Amino acid sequence: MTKMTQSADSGAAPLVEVRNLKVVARGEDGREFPIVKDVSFSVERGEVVALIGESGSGKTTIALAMMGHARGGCRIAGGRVRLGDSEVTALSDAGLADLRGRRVAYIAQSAAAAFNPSRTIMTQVVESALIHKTATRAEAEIKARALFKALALPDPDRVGDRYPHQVSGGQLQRLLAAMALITDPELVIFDEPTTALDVTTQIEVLKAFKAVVRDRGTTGLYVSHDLAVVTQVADHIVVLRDGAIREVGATGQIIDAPRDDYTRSLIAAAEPQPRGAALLAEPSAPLLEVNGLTAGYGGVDSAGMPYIPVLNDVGFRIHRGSTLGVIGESGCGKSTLARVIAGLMPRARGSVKLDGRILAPAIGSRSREELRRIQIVFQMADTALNPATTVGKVLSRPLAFYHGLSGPALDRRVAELLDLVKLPRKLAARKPAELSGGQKQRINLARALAAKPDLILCDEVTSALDTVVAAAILDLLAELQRELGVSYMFISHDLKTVRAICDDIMVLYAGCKVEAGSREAMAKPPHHPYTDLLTASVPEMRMGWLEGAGAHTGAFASMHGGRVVSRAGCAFYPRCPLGIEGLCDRERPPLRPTVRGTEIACHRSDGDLMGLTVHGTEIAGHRSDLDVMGRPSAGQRSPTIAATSI
Amino acid sequence: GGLGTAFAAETPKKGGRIRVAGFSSSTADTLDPAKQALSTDYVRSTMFYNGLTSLDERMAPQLELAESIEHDGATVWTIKLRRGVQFHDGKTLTADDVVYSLNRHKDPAVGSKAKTLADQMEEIKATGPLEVTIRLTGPNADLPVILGTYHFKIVKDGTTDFTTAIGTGPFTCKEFQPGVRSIATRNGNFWKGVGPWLDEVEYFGISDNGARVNALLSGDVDLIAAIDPRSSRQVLGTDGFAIAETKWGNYTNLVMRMDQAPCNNPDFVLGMKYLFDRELMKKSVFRGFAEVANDQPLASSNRYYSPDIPQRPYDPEKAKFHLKKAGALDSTLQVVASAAAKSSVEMAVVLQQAAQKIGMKIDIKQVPADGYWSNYWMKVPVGFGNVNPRPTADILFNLFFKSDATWNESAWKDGRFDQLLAASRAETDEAKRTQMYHDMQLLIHENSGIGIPVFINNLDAHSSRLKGLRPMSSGGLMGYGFAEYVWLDT
Amino acid sequence: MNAVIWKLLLTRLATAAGTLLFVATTVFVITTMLPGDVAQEILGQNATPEAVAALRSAMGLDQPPLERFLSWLGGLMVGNPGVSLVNGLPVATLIGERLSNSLVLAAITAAVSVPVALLIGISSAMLRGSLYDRVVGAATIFVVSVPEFLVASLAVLVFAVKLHWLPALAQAPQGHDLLDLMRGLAMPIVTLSFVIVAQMARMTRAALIDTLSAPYIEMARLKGARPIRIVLTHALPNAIGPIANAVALSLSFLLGGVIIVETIFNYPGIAKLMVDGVATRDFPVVQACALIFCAGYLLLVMLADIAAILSNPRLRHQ
Amino acid sequence: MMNHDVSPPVLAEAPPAPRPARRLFWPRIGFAGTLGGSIILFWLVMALFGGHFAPHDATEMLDADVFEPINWLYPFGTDYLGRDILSRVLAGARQTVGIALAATVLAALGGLLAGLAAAVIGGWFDAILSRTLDAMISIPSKLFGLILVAAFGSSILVLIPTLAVIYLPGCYRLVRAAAVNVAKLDFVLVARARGEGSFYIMTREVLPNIVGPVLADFGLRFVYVVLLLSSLSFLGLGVQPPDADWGSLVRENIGGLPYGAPAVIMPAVAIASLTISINMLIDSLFGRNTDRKGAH
Ligand SMILES: Nc1ncnc2c1ncn2[C@@H]1O[C@H](COP(=O)(O)OP(=O)(O)OP(=O)(O)O)[C@@H](O)[C@H]1O
Ligand SMILES: Nc1ncnc2c1ncn2[C@@H]1O[C@H](COP(=O)(O)OP(=O)(O)OP(=O)(O)O)[C@@H](O)[C@H]1O
Ligand SMILES: [Mg+2]
Ligand SMILES: [Mg+2]
Repeated sequence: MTKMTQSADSGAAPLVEVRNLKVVARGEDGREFPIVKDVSFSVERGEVVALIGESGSGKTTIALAMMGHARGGCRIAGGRVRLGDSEVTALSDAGLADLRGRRVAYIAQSAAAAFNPSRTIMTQVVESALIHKTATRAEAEIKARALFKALALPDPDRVGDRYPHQVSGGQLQRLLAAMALITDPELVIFDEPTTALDVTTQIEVLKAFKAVVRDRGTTGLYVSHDLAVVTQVADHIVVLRDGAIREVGATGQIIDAPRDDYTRSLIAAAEPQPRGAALLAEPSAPLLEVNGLTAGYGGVDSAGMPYIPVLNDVGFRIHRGSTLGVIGESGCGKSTLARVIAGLMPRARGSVKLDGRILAPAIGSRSREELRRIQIVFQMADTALNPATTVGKVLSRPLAFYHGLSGPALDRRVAELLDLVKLPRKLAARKPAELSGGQKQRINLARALAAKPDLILCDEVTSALDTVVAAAILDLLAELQRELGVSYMFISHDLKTVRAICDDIMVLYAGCKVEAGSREAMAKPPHHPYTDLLTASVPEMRMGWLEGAGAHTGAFASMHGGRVVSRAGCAFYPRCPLGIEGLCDRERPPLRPTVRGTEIACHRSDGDLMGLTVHGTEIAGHRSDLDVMGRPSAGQRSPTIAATSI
Repeated sequence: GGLGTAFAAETPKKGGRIRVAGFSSSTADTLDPAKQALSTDYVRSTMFYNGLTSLDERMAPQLELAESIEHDGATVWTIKLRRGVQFHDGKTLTADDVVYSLNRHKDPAVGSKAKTLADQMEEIKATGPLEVTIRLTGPNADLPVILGTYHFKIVKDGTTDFTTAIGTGPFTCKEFQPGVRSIATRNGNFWKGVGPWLDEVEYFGISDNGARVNALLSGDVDLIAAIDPRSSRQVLGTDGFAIAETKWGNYTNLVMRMDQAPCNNPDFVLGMKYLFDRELMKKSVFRGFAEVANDQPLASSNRYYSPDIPQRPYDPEKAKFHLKKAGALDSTLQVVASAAAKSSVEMAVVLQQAAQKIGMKIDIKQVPADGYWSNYWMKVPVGFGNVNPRPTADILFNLFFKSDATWNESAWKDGRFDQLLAASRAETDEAKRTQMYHDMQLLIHENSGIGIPVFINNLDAHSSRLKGLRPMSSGGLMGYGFAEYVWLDT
Repeated sequence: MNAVIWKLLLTRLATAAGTLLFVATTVFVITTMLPGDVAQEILGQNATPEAVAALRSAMGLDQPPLERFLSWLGGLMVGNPGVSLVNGLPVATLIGERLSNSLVLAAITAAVSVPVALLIGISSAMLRGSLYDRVVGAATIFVVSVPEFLVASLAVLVFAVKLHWLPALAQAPQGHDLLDLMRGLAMPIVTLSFVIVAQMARMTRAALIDTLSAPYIEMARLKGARPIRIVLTHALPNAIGPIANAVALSLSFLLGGVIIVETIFNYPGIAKLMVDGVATRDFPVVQACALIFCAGYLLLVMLADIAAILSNPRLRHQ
Repeated sequence: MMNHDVSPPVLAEAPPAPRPARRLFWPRIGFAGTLGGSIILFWLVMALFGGHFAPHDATEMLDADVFEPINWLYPFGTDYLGRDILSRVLAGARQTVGIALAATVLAALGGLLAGLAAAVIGGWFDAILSRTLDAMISIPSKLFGLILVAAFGSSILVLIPTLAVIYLPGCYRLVRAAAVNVAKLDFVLVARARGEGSFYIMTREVLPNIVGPVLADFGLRFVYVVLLLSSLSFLGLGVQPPDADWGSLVRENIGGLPYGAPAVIMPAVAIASLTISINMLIDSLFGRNTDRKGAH
């Protein structure tokens, strides 16, 4: 195993040493199979090592092994893990309890799940400090607030009094980090801390993490499948596949001169190559036509409008065999849109036409054929699978239901589907609980494909996948489109991917359509300020990008709550560098065509928008003249800037 | 402990408080003599009220509130009342109270249990401040006995509210909660002068036999009514406790409706009577605390009991013969039993066993105690009844065996019996009367559709500290009148 | 108290009214359908047709059922549940003391059995699969599966008859100090606890085990929290919903289901009152009792749901 | 976390997929389960052929004393009428196991269907059903019993449904509580979006995920049914003398308690043995390895 001589203080023994780690899992049939095979690596003090590999490659499992923990149904079968002077794998339960949360802390893959819903955030953040008696409650809380500040959390003094469901996903993720850091552990494990976040949030979280790690000299183990992200934070990278190590090296080396060809494929896939425009795109009548769609949650008022409005007058068309990309940050209403189209949620206004025929709002009144033709792939991979049934059954049902398949024919088709989504056939006998996040996602996709639909609503199908598998899935989608002329509504918060595969793109912000147009037209400015922000936020696989990006994205990515906007105004106004007081905060900008043939909802002229290309200087320029217009200065508005300057 | 020890006579001591548990209590508990249904009520009414007469050990009437009773032809009766008897509230007893008390029973709205008996008193009027004259519809020598029964206790003129009891009895009512308890305290100026001995009696019901016995043995109560024979061993096995057995002629009888198949066939009825294994019933159902009966309702303790009717034995052969003759062997017979009719279920099981031996199939249909009397009793072809002894054979026969009696349980019609009954009532010559009763018993024994296998003795249990308890053939707990006579040996 | 709770309260009260009316009607129908009526039951063996008829009209039973029901209902509306048919006492007075007796018994039993059940449930959830867990599990089942009249009789036999430690009969709580009360009610309480502990314990265990497999529990473990802490501060708060529900169901039994205990210990409670009422077809009494049971049940269930909401911030802050 | 008014291991364990099932079932039962299973089996056999093993006629009053202690002739002693208890317990197996099991199954199935339907269909259906059953819970079982005897007379055919009706609401509540939370999950939405009928969703999507709590409840409910059975028999609705279910055996021999008669102990033991083993079996089938949920 390569010793990492590049690390800061060579000579001293590495903080973490993993030797021939083996983890096995018990399947339904009680037989055990390896999920981590003979893994060895080490982590020097003060450096960040990344575990990278496809979903299901055992990253989480290894990470947990660092704390001597194995998930239910799994167990550490061999090898040793040393942390500082203690043999983690040899520790007693009590010993482990002393270790966990004190010397090594864990930031889980899904923050939402990691917080106890019934206790305030503060109590949970300071808990480990109290358990290990590193501080009195008062001290711990003071420290926690400091951390909140450092992690660029809004309202650091009071956010602790809230309950988990009262803060956004990105914030939870950072709070989870605070929870981990409260005891100044020697080792912090980040398990895909940003995978669930949209790019704009991701950037802030990454910057926050990096700052904190740097300031505290914490040693980190960073688990991710996203090379671009890892490039920003890691000193060394460990490439995993099927629970075994493929390559270990310094970040730079892995990126620029990968030795292992799997690594190469990862890197190659990182930049999704654009696919040719759909074949029979324009001429034909639209397959799906949506007009003036308005919907929301929490019941409807007398006027039939929802109490919690989410979608606001959204309209678009999808042509047979083409793909519409829907993009926007978390919570902007993407999934809601999909649900409404699928008939899972009532619509308050507007119409949905399939092949020119209006679709009934509720499933109940749609024909089985209509239902078959539109399939939805849910975002939450794990809740979308019945934990009680095997993958095989999950896939068989639609086949039997829509196409009346049975017997060997059925089994064959199931196997084919598994192949299609690049999963081993043996998974058919497993239950969802035994699949990794990404594997579940692919099962969901396969289930949708089983129906042979005309339109698939893909809600973040690739977000949880590593570049290779993601690329494979995207290829698969394209292939199906070519062969069967399937159409997609491709929901994502990853602009890069959307740009690569979609014929048309629609940008949502707070439930409103802020920009839309064909891929080509969308390639060049003018853009809606929000689209610009998105573009700028997509991480690039180049070291130091994050720092560079910080300059401007940070500048207005996080001006949450800085300004107020009436419901009638432009939702983006509070974060907009070009916002015009008295106009943008009063009137909602109408959709207007642009010189490039796209539509944009903005009061600013194409000219103004043209000016807004992604360069710190220009933004600064803008800001200064905005300040002339008497708005609070950036310094106050942007916590991130404050954070980076501690 | 031991049987009968409590009956030894000693000189009574005054004072003390006892707790007594009857075998039932419900919200139907009442202080209205007319409405009394259960022994619990009788106990209370004998504590708080008096009758014109009362019945002694042998059910013979003794004068109580009446000073003298005269009659001509047993039809018109003149009753003189004691002077200076006071109700608990100080009012002195007058003829009006008596007239009111007796007349109440005839008013349907009162819902008196004794209405049928009272109806024969055609006219009741006060013929003086302390004299009442009663004219009957026909001669009845037994009126003094009837007046001694529980329902004819004397209440104050015009009483309609019976939430408490204002009587002339040995105890005054301190507390009464239906279905919970009643507390009686000694009546300071009780007209009899002697007794009662106890300062206070707390009386309530514990319907569960085991609980009742345990309450006694744990010292929570001093006297309990009607224990299950099976508990006798437990009580006698613990020293400091005793059992008082009362032979009183209560019986649970097999009722065969002679107006319905299969009982309309005399052979069937006779066969069933032979099928009673009376000894076994006495042994295993009543643990010996019973008296083998002979299919007629008068127990040996009764003064008209006829000793010379041959005892009908348990005779499977004869039974088989008759039942075969009646063609009952090859059909299944359904017998209805219920907890309402004491021990009828067990008796049915014994019967079933015997039947099995002679190849006859009996299905026992156990039905709820609730509503048994209104829904099953005397309605099903073969079922059970349970009859408490009546103060006089005349009343008993009139109620249960006269052809047109409402409760002619077996729908048995026998002209000769009816004549004898009518005659015996008017008959004042004791010897002749006795003979008539003997004949009637024979008729019942031979022909009626009633099978009476055993007379069930009543077992009360008490702590040996409690003295003065004597058996009374009118019922357990000294014919429910224990309170006035018992005393505590401290 | 917040909006959610108020909303729940209001809707519940509304539906409760409906449910109670439903119960009243059903019970009335049943009681009228039952063969034999109060007149017959009062007269018992002496029920000659004419006597019964007379008594009926005297009691006003000869009016059409609907009329009787409506007049009863009208009375109830103005807070008068009518008078008992068998002894003419106002139902209110009949129920009054007995109800408080029942409530006292129920309250103390709850106070004893709920903690015990929670203790059992929690401990066996923590040690699930262990020998302790299995033994305790079997024990609780054993305890329920022994008929309560057997338990009660045995208890009396041992503690009252043999050892003379406790009274065989339960005293109704009247002016006793708490100690007497406990002594007097010890055995009824134990007997009743036997009946209800098992269900609560099992549900607690199940609910806890369910929450114990949540990711945030794993997280707590990774924070180095010890098992006790994990169960008490992390799992329990999230399991309150189902536990409260189980507790409510079990406790609702304590009002109506205690007939055996009341009989054996001669404790004048409301269950026995109702059974008497049924036996004598005294429908105003039966009605009143049934309504009380139903109301008690609904109340408990509602409290359980409120507990569930309060324990769940997401619901609390809607 | 609304899925927290679910009781037991809702999403935890579920029956294994059909194909692998046969191979996998046994290893999971474990010792306790096997023990429980075999005791149940024993009683089932007794329920069917108990009569043949009985040393005496279960109904004959032998000329033995009543409440005899354990002895060679009468292994479990004799009852309050001097009948052989062993024989009566064996004979009672048929009544108890047969009726109680049938009734419990009926109640469970009814509650299950109603509960699932309420959860899946929801809306008014749910509201009305819930209120009605709430009301039913609070109508005392004695009234039910009485009215049913009165209406249909007493026979096993009436008894079983009666018991079922009395216990259905409780089961319903539990099932509904569990099902409501499952029905909210995405995979149910998926099924709806596919156009599946309510019945399919109830039985295939929701049911497998609440099997655990349902069965755990079933075990306990069975106990209650056994006990209620005896008190109904006492009312006259139900098993008719001379036969007797175990509960009734205890009841009719309770008088033997002061004499420590096995006549009262043994039937109680029989009840306990059966109920405990049923619960042991269920626990070992579904109560265990709920900890498998960990993986994400
Ligand atoms: N409880 C379990 N039982 C059986 N197999 C399991 C269990 N948990 C995980 N696995 C398997 O172990 C492998 C590694 O899982 P793990 O969660 O470590 O992958 P991962 O790299 O974290 O994937 P992802 O990026 O999707 O989170 C996967 O193939 C998964 O199917
Ligand atoms: N069941 C619900 N009740 C109330 N509000 C909801 C509900 N589900 C979602 N919302 C809100 O509706 C808005 C849109 O939700 P939606 O899931 O469509 O966002 P999204 O674009 O899919 O975000 P993400 O990228 O995180 O999936 C969010 O603000 C969310 O808080
Ligand atoms: Mg993972
Ligand atoms: Mg979404």
